[in-house]
Amino acid sequence: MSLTLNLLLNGIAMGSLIFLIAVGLSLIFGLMGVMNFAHGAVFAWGAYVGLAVYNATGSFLLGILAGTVGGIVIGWIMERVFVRPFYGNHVAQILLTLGLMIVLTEGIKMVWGPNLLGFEKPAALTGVVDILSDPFPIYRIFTIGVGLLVLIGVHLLLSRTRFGIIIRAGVQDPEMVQALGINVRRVFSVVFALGAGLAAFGGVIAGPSFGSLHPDIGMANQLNAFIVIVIGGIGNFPGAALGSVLIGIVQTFMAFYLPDVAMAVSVAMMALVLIWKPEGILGVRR
Amino acid sequence: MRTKLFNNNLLLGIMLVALCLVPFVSSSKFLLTMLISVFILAVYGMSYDLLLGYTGIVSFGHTIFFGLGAYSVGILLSKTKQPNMLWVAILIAVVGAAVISLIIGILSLRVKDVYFSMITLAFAELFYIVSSKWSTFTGGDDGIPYIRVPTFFNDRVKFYFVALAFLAVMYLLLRRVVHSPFGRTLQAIRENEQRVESLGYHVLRYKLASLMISGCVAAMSGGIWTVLQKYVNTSVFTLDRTIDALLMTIVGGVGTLFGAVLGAGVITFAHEWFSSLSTQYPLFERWLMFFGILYIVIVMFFPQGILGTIREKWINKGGSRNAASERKRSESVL
Amino acid sequence: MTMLQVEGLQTYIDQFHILQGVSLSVERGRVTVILGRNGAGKTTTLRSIMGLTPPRNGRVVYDGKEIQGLAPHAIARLGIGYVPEDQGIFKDLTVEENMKIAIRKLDAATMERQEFVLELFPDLKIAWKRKGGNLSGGQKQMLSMARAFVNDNKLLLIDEPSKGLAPIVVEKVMEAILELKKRTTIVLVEQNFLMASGVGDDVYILDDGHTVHQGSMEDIRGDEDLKKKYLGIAI
Amino acid sequence: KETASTTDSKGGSTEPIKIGVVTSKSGALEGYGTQELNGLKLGIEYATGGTNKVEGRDVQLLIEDDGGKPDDGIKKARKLLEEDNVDILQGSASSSVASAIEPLAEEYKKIYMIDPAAADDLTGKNFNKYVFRTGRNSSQDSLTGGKYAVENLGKSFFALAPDSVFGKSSNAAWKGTIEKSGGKIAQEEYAPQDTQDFTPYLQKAIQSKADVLLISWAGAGGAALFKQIAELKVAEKMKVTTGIPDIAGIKAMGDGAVGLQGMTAYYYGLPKNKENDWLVEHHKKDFNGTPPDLFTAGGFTAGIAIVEGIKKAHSTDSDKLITALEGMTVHGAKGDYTFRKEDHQAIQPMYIVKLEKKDGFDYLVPTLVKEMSPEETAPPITNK
Amino acid sequence: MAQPILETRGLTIQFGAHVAVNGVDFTVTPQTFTSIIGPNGAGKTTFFNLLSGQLRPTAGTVAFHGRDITGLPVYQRTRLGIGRSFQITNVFPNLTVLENVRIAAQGVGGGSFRLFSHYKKFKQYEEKAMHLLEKVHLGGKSEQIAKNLSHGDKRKLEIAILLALEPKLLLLDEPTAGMSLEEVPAIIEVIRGLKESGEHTILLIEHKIDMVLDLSDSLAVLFNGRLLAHGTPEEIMGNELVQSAYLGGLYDDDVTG
Ligand SMILES: Nc1ncnc2c1ncn2[C@@H]1O[C@H](COP(=O)(O)OP(=O)(O)OP(=O)(O)O)[C@@H](O)[C@H]1O
Ligand SMILES: Nc1ncnc2c1ncn2[C@@H]1O[C@H](COP(=O)(O)OP(=O)(O)OP(=O)(O)O)[C@@H](O)[C@H]1O
Ligand SMILES: [Mg+2]
Ligand SMILES: [Mg+2]
Repeated sequence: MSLTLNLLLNGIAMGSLIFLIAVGLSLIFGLMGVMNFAHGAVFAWGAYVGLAVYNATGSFLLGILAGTVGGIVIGWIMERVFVRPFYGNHVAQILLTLGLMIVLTEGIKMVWGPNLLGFEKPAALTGVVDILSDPFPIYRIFTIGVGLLVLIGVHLLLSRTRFGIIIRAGVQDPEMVQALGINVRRVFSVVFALGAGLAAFGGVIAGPSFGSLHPDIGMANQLNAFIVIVIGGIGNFPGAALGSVLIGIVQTFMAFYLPDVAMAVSVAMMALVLIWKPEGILGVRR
Repeated sequence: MRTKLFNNNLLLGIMLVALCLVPFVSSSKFLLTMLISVFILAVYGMSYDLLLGYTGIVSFGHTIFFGLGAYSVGILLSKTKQPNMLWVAILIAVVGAAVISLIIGILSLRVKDVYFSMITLAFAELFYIVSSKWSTFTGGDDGIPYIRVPTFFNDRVKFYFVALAFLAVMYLLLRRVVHSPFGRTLQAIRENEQRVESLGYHVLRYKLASLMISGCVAAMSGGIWTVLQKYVNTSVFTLDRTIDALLMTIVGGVGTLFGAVLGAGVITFAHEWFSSLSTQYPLFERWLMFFGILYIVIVMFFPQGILGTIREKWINKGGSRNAASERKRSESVL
Repeated sequence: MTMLQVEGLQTYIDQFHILQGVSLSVERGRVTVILGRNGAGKTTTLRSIMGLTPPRNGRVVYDGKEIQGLAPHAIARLGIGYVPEDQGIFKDLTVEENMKIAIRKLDAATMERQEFVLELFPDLKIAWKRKGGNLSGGQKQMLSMARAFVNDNKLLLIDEPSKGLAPIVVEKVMEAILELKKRTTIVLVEQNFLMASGVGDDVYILDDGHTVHQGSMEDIRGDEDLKKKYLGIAI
Repeated sequence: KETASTTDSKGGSTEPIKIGVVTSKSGALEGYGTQELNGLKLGIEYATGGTNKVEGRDVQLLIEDDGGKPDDGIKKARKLLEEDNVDILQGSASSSVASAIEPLAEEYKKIYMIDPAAADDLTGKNFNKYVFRTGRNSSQDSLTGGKYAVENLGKSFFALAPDSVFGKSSNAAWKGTIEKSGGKIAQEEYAPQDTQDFTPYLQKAIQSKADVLLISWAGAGGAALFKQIAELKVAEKMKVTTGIPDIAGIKAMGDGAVGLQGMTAYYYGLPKNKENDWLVEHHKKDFNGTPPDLFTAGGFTAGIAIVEGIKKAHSTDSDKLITALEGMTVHGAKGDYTFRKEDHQAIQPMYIVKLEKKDGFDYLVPTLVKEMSPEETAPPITNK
Repeated sequence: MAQPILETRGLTIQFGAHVAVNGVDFTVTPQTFTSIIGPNGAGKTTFFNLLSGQLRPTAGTVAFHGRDITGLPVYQRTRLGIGRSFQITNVFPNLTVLENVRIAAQGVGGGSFRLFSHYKKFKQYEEKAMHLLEKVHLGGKSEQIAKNLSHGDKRKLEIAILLALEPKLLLLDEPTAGMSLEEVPAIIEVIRGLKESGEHTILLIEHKIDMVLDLSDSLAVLFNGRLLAHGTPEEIMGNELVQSAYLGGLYDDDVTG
C-alpha cells in the first residue's frame, strides 16, 4: 500500500473518531445552540464507564451499552437541572458548562484516580489486515464503520421525525412552539440526553483506539469537535461528518510531512473556512 | 439611569479609600500580592467586558493581547537586562496590540456570533503555537525566568499602590468610554447591529475601535502581570487565560465594568481558599470540583452575575420599569 | 353556550400589574372581538389564556375545565389555536417546515384543511420552500394564520390578523373567518374596525388592563359616542 | 498541614522547621506530584527515625497545589515564603513551575530542592546557588539509555519524539550520548504531542532500516504508541527502546510491550538496600498497600537530603545548608546520591530494564538488565 | 421639472429563481409624496431594501440627487439623507425608549467617535429625542425598556427613530400597522406635517387605502416585482387590475364615490 493511501485511510479513521465526538455536540451545540463545554467531559465519562463495565464483564458490547446509558443519564440530569433555564443565553451557558466540565472531570478522578488507565481492544477487533500488502488495524476499520452508521442513524432520525425542526424552531422561539401544542421542554431534554449519549458512545468507541484513558481526555478532544462543526456548517450533520474527515485527513498528512505546523492546522483551517465561507462548507447562509 | 447606583462616585470613593488603607492595617505581603493580582486581572476583565458586555461580541482570543503585553515585557527586559525598558516594553505592547487587534478585527469582524468566537479562538491558538515553537525567543513552555523589573516594584507596598492606581485609572477611562456617545453606540450595536447601520453609523469601525481599545488595555494588564510574576511562559496564550477573562466578567456581571473587579476578586480568592483547604481537609482533596460548583451556583443564583443581579434586584425594588429580559420570557416556557 | 369564560384575570409581568381584572365570556360558534388602544392589554389577555404569561389571579374556564396554570402546550392540545401579533414565524424554517411543525395530527381531515388554507392564501404555495424569515410581511401574517387554521381547533385566538395584508386579502380573511365560524369559536383582537365590525358578533373593549365595555357588535356600530370614547374614531 | 509531635530540646531555636512544597495536586501531573509527595513524607520520617524532629525541632510540611501552572506555582511559593516563612522549598512536578520558582528561591535566599521536574535547564542555564535537585534530569535519562542501547541493541537509531520543547531537547540529549558512544541517529521524527495515530511514523521507522526505534514520549499518547507498536509488530523488525514510565503508564501499555527494553530512574523492585526496603514497606503500610512508584524515590531522597543537610549544618540557614549539601552524599532509595558542587545536580544510580510478565502482577514488571553507576550517567555541567 | 431626487433604472433583484423586483424604472420628484401599493409579496419592502442599501441589486442602478448610489453601504445612504422605517418592528430591545431615539439623533448629529466626552454633554440630542417622542405620543414612556412596549407603541417608536434622522427622503414601510385607531390620525398628522414642511420627499408603503389616498400626490403599483403603473391617485384607482387583484370588493365605493 502506498504511503499516501495509508495516510488517507488513517486520516479517515481519525476523522470518524472526531465525528463520533462531534455528532453529539452537533445536536447540542449545532441544533440547540448550547455552548456546551462539558461535552468532552461526558465523552470521557462514557469512556470510563464503558471501560469499567468492559473490564468487569469482559464484554465490549456491554461496555458500549453501559457507557452510552451513562452518558444519557448525565445528559438528562444536566439538561433538567442546569441547562434548561439558559437556552439562548450563551454567556450563562459558557460559565455553567465550564463548571460542569470541572465537576465531571474531577468526578472521574475521584472514582478512577488521576492516572492513565489502559483500554484494550476487544479480541475480535485486535490485529491488522493487509490492505495492498501493508498492515492496517482492524479496529480502525471498525471505527470508520461505526462512524458511518451513526451518521446514517442520526440523519434518518432527524429527517424522518419532526425533532430537527422542532429543535431549530424551539431555539428561536420556544414560546411559539409551545403555543403550537408541542412540549418543547421534553423535546429539548430528549435531544440533549441523546447528544450526551452519543458523546458517551463515542467515548467508548474511541477508548481502545486511544489505548488508554486519562481524565482530561475529553478536553483534549472537544476542541476538534467544535472545529469540525463550525467547518461543516453549524447544525449540519453531513457537514460535521465532512468536516471531521477533512480535518482527520489534513491533520494526518500534515503531522506526517510538516509536524511543525500540524498543531495549527485544524484551527488555521477553521479560520480560513470562516473567512472564506462563514456559514461553513455545507452550511447555508442565515 | 440604571448605571447610576453602581457608578456612584461616593461608593467607589469609599472603596478606594478602604483599599488604600489595606497596606497600613495588614502587614501580610501575601495579601498584598493577592490584591495586586486581583487589580491587574480586574483590568484585564474590564477590557473584556467592553467587548462582551458593551459591544456584544464574544471573543475567545482575548488572551492574545494579554499575552502580547506579558511577552513584550518579559522578552525585552530579559534580553536587554535593562529593567527601565519596562516602559518601552509596555509602549511596544500597546502599539502591538493596537496593530494586531486591527488586523484580527478586519479578518474576523465580518462574521458574527459563534463564528467570530471561533475565528478569534483560532488566532489565539496560532499565537500559542508560535510562542511554544519559537522557544529560543520565548522560552517555550519552560518560559523566561529571572525577569528583572525596576527595583521600585520589589517593594510590595509601592507595587500595591501602583496596581491600585492602574486599576482606578483604567476603570475611569473605560467608564468614560462606555458612557461616551461612542460607548452608547457600542451598546446599540450590541442590541441591533443592522439597525445601527441604518442610522448612519459605520458599524465595523466602531467594533474595530472597541476591539482595539480593549486589546490595548489588556496588553497593559499583561505587561504589568509579568512585572508581578517576573516570569512568563506560553500559558499567557492559552485558552485558559481567555476563559479567565470571560469568567471574571460573567461572575461579576456582564456589562457592568465594575463587575470584573468583583469577578477577579471572587475567582482569585476562591481559588486560593479552596486550594488551601485541600491541604487541610480531605474533603477538599478534589478542590477543583468546588470551584466548578461555584460557577454553577453563580449561574443558577446570580444569572446576571453578582453585580448585575444585585443591580437588577435593586432597580426592581425601585419600581422603575427597566427590568425583565428576553431570557426571562423564554425561561417561563423552558 | 359558553366556550370560554375568563373571570377577573390578573396578570403580572415581572412586578408590573398588566391585567387588572379582565373578564370575557366567549360564546360557542361566535366571533368575539377585543378592541382597545395600544397598550390596553389585548395581547396580554390572549397570552394569559394561552398560558404564555400565566395569570396570577382569576379563572380561565375552557369547555367546562379550568385551564389556568396549565402549560401552554397542554392548553394548545385542548384545541386552542393561537395567532400571535408578531406572527411567531420560525425564520430559519421553510414555509413547509413551519406548517409541518404546526400540524398536530396528520390525517385526511388535516390535509383537507391544509388544502383550504392554501386555497385561501395561494401565496404560501408559491413560497412553499422559502425560509420563513424571507417572507414578505403579509405572507408571514398568512402563514401564521395558516398554522392555526390547519389543525382541528375548537377555539382560535387571533391577534391583529389584518395588519399588513392587502385589502383583497383582508377581504378573504374575513370570508375565511366567517367560514371558520361554522366549525370553531374565534376570539379576535383587531384594530381594523372595518374588519372587526364585518365579522364580529360580540365586543369587549379593554383599557388599562380592565374590561371597560361589553356588548354586541351591532350596538357599537350604532353607538357613535361609545366609539369616540374608547376607540377615538368616528366612522 | 502536616505537623509532627511535641516540643523543644536542648538550646537553639525551638521553632519548627518548615518545608514548603509546591507541586501538582491537581492538573495533568497530579499523579507525579502525589508520588513525590508521598516519598517526601516518608523520607523525612525515615531520616528522623520516625520522630519527625531534627536538631530538636519539629519538621512541618506545608503543601501547596500548583495545578501544573507556573502562575499558580509562583503565587503558592510566595505564600509559603512570605506568609509561612518556610525554611526550605521543595517541588515540583512540572518543569515550567520549577523554572518559575527558582528565581524566588534566589530572591528569598531559600534552598529549593527540586524533584521530580527533569528539564536540564533547571540545574543548567537557569541555575542559582539555592537550587538542588535530587531528581534525575533528562540528560541522565539519555545517558543511561543511550550508552546501553548502542552497546547492546544496535548502532543506528530512528528517534521518535513529541514535537515539543521536551521532545526536541530530549532527542538532542539522546543524540549526543548515542554519537559519543559510537552510534548514530539515522532519522529523527517529531509527531504532534496529541498524536493518536502513529502508524505512519512506525512505518517510516520500519522503512528506515535502522536497528533501534528510540522513543521519548511523555504523557498520555505513549500508551497508544506502544499499543500500535505491538499491533504492527514493529518489534519483530527492529529493537525498541524508551524511558519506562510509572506503573500506571506501564499498565496502560498493555501486554503488547512485553520484552521492551529501556531505561528507568526507579522501580521499587530494583534497588537492593535498606533504605528502599524501608520505603517499600512503609509506603505499602501508609498508602493502601501500594508500592512506591517512579517518582516516589526522588521525593523520599529529597526528604532524607533535607534532614541530613540540616543535621550536618546544625541550622536551617541557607548559606550553611548550601555548604553542607554541596558534595554531600545521601543514602536514598536507589543507593548513593551525590550533589555535585558545580550545579547541585544529584548524580545517582540509573537502571536499564526489560518489561516482563510476572505472576501476581497486573502489569509488565520491569526487571533489571543493568544498573548504571552515578558516574557513568553523570550529565554534563551546563550552568556556567 | 426639477431634477429627480431618486431615480432607479432597471432595478432588479433575484433570490434563486424568484425575481422579487424586476426591472423597475422609477422616478421621484423632490418634495412629493408617493405611495407604493401592491399585493402582499409584490416586492415593495424589497424595493425599499434596495433603495436604502439593505440589499444589493442583481441588476440596475439607484441614483440619489443624480448621484449613483447603487454600491453605497447603508450607513452612507443614511448620511446622504435616506431614512427608512421598517415593516417588522426593528428597535433596540434592551435600551430605553429615549435612548433608542437619542442614538438615532446622535448618528446624524456627528461626534459619536468622541470617546471620552460624556454623553450628557449631548443634551441637545436628548431634548430632540424627547420632543419627537412627544410628537408620536410616547412622551410618557421614555424611560421604558423598548422591548416591553406594546406592539402599537413600538410602531410609534419606529417612527420617532426615523424622524430623528432628519432624512431628506423618507421611506415609510407600513408605519401605522397595528397602531390603534385613535392614534392613527395623529401619526398621519405627523406625516402630513413633514410633507407640508416642504423639505421632505416621502415614499410610503401602505395597505390602508384611505390613508394613501388622503396623503399621496402620486401612486405607484407593484405587481410581481414589476412596476405596473405610476400616476395620480385617480388614475391608479381607476385601473381595472388594481381593482380586482389588489383592492377587491371593499373599496369599490371609494372609487366610484
Ligand atoms: N415584558 C413587559 N414588561 C413590562 N411591561 C410590559 C411587558 N409586556 C407588555 N407590557 C406592557 O403591558 C401593557 C399591555 O400590553 P399589550 O401588549 O397587552 O397591549 P395591547 O393591547 O396588545 O397593545 P397593542 O395594540 O399596541 O398591541 C403595555 O402597556 C405594555 O407596555
Ligand atoms: N431573501 C429572500 N429570499 C427569497 N425570497 C425572498 C427574499 N426576500 C423576499 N423574498 C420574496 O420576495 C417577494 C417580495 O417580498 P417583499 O417583502 O418585498 O413583499 P412586499 O411587497 O413588501 O409584501 P407585503 O405587503 O406583504 O409586505 C416575496 O414573495 C418574498 O417571499
Ligand atoms: Mg397587542
Ligand atoms: Mg412588505
